[in-house]
Amino acid sequence: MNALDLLLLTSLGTVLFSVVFSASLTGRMLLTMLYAVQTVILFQIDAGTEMVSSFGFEIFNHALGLSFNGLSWFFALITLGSAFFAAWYGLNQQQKLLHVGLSANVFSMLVLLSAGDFLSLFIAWELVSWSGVLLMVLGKQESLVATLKYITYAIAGGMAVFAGIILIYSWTGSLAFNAVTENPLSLSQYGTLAILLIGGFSVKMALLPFHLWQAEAYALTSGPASVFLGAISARMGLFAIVITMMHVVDLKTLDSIFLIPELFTFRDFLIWVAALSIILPTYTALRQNDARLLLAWHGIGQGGYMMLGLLMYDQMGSAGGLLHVFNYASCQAILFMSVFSILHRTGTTNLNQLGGLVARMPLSFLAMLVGIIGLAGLPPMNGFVSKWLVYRSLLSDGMAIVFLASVIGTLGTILSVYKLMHNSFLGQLRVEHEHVKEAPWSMTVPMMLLAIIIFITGVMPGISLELVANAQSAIGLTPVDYHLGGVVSANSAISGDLDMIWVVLVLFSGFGIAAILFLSAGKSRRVHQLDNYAGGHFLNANNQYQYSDNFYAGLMHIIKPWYRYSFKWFEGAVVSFVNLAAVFSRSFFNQAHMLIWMLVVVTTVMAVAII
Amino acid sequence: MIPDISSILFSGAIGLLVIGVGGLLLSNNAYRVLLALVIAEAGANLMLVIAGYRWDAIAPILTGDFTPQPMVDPVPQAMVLTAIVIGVGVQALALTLIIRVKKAYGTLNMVEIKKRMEMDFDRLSQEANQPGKLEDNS
Amino acid sequence: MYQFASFVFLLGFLFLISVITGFLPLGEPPMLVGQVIQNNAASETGASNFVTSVVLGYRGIDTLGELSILFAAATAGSLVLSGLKQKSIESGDAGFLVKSASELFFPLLIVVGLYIVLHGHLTPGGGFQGGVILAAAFFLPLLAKPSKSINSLALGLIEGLSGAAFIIIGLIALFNEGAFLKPFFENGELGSLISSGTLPLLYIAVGLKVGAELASLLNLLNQEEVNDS
Amino acid sequence: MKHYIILTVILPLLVAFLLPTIGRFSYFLARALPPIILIFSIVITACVYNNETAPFALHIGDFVAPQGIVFHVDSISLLMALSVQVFALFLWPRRSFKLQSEQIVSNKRYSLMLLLVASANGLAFSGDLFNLYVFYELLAVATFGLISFDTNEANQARFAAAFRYLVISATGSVMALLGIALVYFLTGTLNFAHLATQQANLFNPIGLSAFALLLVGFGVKAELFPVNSWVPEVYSAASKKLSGYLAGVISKLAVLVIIKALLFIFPHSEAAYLMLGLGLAGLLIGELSAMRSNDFTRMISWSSVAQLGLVFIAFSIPGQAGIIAGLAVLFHHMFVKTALFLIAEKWGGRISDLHGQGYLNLIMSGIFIFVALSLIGLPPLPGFWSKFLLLNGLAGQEYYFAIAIILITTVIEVNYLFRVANHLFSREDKPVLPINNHHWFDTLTASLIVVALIVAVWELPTINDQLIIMSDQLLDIESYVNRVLISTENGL
Amino acid sequence: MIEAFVLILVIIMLAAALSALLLDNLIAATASASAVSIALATIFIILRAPDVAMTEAVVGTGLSSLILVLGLKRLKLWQLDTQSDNEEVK
Repeated sequence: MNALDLLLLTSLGTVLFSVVFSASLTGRMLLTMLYAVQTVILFQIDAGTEMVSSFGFEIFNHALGLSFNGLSWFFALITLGSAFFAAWYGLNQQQKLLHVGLSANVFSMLVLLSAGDFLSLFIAWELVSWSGVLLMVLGKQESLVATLKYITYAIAGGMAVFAGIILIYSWTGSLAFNAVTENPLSLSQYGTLAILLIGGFSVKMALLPFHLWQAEAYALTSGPASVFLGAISARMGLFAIVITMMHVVDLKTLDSIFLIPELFTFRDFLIWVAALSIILPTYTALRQNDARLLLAWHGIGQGGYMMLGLLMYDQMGSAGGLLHVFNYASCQAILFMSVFSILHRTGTTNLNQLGGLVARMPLSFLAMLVGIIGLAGLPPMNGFVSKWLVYRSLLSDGMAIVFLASVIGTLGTILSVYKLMHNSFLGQLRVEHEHVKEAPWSMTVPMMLLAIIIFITGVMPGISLELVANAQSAIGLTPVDYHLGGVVSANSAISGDLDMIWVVLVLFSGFGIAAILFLSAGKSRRVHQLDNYAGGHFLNANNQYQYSDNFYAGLMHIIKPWYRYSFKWFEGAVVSFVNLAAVFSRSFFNQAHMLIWMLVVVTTVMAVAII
Repeated sequence: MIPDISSILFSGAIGLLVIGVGGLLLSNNAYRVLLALVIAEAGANLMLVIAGYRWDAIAPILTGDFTPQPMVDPVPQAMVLTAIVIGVGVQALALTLIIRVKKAYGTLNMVEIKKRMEMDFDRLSQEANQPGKLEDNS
Repeated sequence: MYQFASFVFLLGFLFLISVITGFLPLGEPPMLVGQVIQNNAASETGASNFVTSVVLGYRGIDTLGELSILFAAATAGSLVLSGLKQKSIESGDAGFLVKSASELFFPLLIVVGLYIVLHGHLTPGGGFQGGVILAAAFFLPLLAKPSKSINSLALGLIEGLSGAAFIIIGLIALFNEGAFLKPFFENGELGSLISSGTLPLLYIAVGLKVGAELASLLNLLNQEEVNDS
Repeated sequence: MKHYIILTVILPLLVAFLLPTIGRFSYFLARALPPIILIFSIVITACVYNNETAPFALHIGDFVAPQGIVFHVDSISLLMALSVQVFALFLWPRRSFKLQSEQIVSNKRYSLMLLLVASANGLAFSGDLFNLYVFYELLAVATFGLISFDTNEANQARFAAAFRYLVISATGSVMALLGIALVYFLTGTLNFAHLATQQANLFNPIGLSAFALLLVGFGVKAELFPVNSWVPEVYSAASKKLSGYLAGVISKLAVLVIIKALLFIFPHSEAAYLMLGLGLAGLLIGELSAMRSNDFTRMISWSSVAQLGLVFIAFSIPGQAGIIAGLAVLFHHMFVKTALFLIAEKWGGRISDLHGQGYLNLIMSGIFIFVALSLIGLPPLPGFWSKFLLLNGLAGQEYYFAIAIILITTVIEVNYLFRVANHLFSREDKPVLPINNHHWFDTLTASLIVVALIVAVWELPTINDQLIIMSDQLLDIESYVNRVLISTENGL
Repeated sequence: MIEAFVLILVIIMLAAALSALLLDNLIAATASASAVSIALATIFIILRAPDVAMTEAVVGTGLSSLILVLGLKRLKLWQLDTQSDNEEVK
């Protein structure tokens, strides 16, 4: 019984515990503590070495094993952390399915992370897909619709993965992770596997064009579930893609598969998919008027950065990609928490019907401020570090256009998170929200803790970079050269070290100067929002002096949503095609005379037999 | 000129089969479908008997002094015996079903029957999940 | 369109199956099984009609299945028609000719039927053919006097008991001789009426069963619906 | 002991014959007798299954094969017979109340049900082509009768459905009879073991045509693609428990007949390709039709068409892999489809009418979701392993096209099954009125099926061993021939 | 000689079969169907199958026709004037 066994058993025990006890508040508190316990157990596992679980099964002559390495450890930490904060955040949620679903998700993800061969990878993959459903159905009717869409997409991806694994088995005769590396295949076989496996896994990751399901499925459910799903769920796809690149088709192979001869390789294709996944969903997010959907669309966009970083597959790029998983998870979690505490208190997340809540919910505002700075990738929060690493890697690889694309994406992020904060917390407080109170402590405390984490890992990225370095060495890369404050550039051709402590110091000295200027200016008087006038008119409650309706209307005029419709059109075309086929097949059963088919089969077979 | 006997017999069996199957395919009247079925079955039976026929042989019954002589194969005959009786049973059952269909829908037209049946299904489907239906029809 | 397709495939079927039968040898059957039966049947079953020995001996379970099918058809038929309110057809008495013919033919048909059943193992004919004639004998009075109904209790009893008799004869063989439907009496002298072991007994059961079954089927169809409206 | 296995065929027949007469004297006896007989048969079958490790041949009437009829008893046929009887016991029609006169009617129903069981057992054991035909016809006739019984007089569609089914089934029988005639022309025998020794005579266009005729003929009950248009009609019209029995168990016996024909009459790739093509077509057309269905019963009927297509695809894979995969898919579907039809017993109507019912009847909706998950193939439920075996077999033969179609249709399957779940747990603001609850016994049966599926997950290695044993026995034609023809060497 | 006899029988049989399907009058069609059985029974005799011939004669010609006729009566189609198949389509 080693620590990994203990971790999995505790996780399974948590599932059982949640099934029985999640109805009471005490039970939910204990549940939260159980995630902390799991984290503690996780720390007993040495991230630097591979640990094999003593659990194993033999089914149909395939031995299934579980093992843990640095990469799994890294993802497991994020999973458990997200679950811990989500459970805390959901202490006052009565829905039993939420807590059961959360623990089931954590368990299945841990199994996925410790998968030791392709079969157990697929089994865990399907379990993760289906346990995600438990967390997605917690909202109103619309969440059920979104879940149906999700599960259709997810199973489509899962089946592609299934096909890939079956092909691996039939080509190599083994399901172990080293099956392909030990029996090299032909280039077309590699190409097939890459399409099936990476394509299948990227559905979960919501890379273009498989992204249409994600925003609704993640956003429209209950708060803690959104926090957890948004933070980590989609990243399981990233983990599986890393596994694929490690064990099936490495980037060198991908780079030798030409889609356009001598010009455009499979890897280039994936890079462009990642870049487009950054830009297009981000600008779709800009158009959203529901805070939850806005955040969820960002989740899709941010996945692109991680994918991009990994596709660089160098020291810096992959470190950036992996680090962004951690950073993004913390930012997305805190943003969802903030938005859902607004929903909890006001009953809406429609950005056109909110505003001015900063005075009523200051802690939630603070949390959102920290979150959007991190999400937009600005110092001093942690999102900056990972994006910097990815940019740096892109530049040093000479991919200027992709770099430009990702910068455009960041621009969209900044615009849209500003819209989010402006429309909800800043501006005019609505009359109906006059008596709104701050969210309860069970919501604010995890928000504050997360804010601290975001800030600390932003100032001292070395803490999280250590985990990333372990993960990197587990997948066979040279780990990034880090110190507490940042990274040291490996090759000195392009100089570019990063030390966040210095950056933050500079930044805060700037803030200090601004504060001195602000304080030295004249005193202002606090007034009620209606005790005010504009253009010579006194304002009353009916007057809108905050342009939260149609925010960015001018910008929207420029970026027409053609790209979004093109994907919707594609999806609709597939659906209509299937429906058309269904109508045809139904007509088979609608005929009054049905015996002719018997004759057709018999006659055809006879004809073929005689000829 | 008369063709040889095997082609005559085969054409008889095949003719019955094809006429029967053709009737099954093309008849619109349920009763005529039944007649076509009878004819097709007769064709298959004839085929089976032909399978056991043997030149210059006697019927498979020992007569006279019980000396062994070449006989036609008794096995297909026994099977055809069975098949004929089976056929008549199915035919009687089909007739009772036709009677009920006629009673229910007032028509023997296959297209019409199908149409009415689908309408019935739609109605049943709408009624099935309505609350308060207390009939136990398991 | 549908009719055109039907014609095309019918013609194709006609042509192809003609081609196939062109390959088949008529009149020279392989006789793999048949020859063995011809050689052994007389000694194994004692019936001089080899078709009977096949029907009741070698393929006895086929016959049981066949009886079950008839039974199932009659049962299912009565189940199908059970929902209807119905009564015997009352179209007045049939004419003198039919009436006297029925009176004349009733005993004759019974005798002929029983004869055919009893000689099934010796001459062509047997339980099925005789059974049908028995059914006709019982049905004939109905045609003559439509108001009279067949005693369905008696029919059911005959039907059930004769079927059971067939199986019980088989079961006796199973428990005594270790094989279901194994003939277990002495074979007797070839060609005589009391010979070939249990086969005549089985044929009597078959005949009664078929007769009762068909009579009830005919009775079933010879009803008329009562119109409520 | 082993001679008594024939009692599983004979005793139901005997009781079926006597039941209408018994019912006139004692209604209670008539109600009690059939289940007792079924339990007795189950005991016999289970004893034989336990005691006889090696397969054996039973010569009926002690007539040596191939002249006499042979019952060949091996693990697969015993397991099939066992499932026939056990499922019949659990899906036994309940008493229909109300009128005194209906007692006679329900006796007839029991009697037909017993005939159905007897014929299904016969199909499982028989080793003779024409004998199979007879049992198949008995099965068909009993089925027609059972379909056309319903206490709900408003359901007039059942007669039309039964008649249309009868026409297609009888035409199939004619085709099968023609096939039997062709086989007899070529070989002069109908015993499977004897046919296996004559395969050289059958490996020609005529043999293939005969196989196609048999396939189409016996395929009617097996819901094979072009002859399955009766499926949605009949399952909608008949009582749902009966539909579950037909779709879950009886269709499998027809599949078994076809497998026997494939192995003993025409074991060549042409036949396998034919089955593969028809299976794929059935799979596609079934799943696509189910996707568009608004009615729960029709949906699962079409899903059953699709699943049977999957079974045919599996058996079309040559060699042991195909047999193992086919058996796995077959037995899995037997359990799953029965449970689905038990759910349809009360929820069989429009799917949109089911909104919110899941909250009222958590047990049944839970069972539905579990069973649907297994049907889709969520690992580690049994459905996944059967699909895994199937896809592995297909990949081994490089039938990549088939793999693609199976996986795509799985996605469609997920979509329509979980559309139902969405309606069950709908959160629309419509009043949710309780529909009649399922009978406690149906709920128990469905729960037992769920338990069986869960146990199957734990017992996967055992099941795997059993599947290997069964496939070995099915494929070991040489010793089959030896067993059946053992005492006929001198006779030939 | 026997060929000519069989040929005539087969022609009669097929003609009867066709007329069973093509005659508008269902009574005539039923009669044609039993004519098929009679011809078939004769052919069975020629094929040395007396048992089958007897069965076909008794069952096919007699019983089956009787059942069909009773069915026709029951269906209220027992009328001698011509009735088209499609008459009932509205």
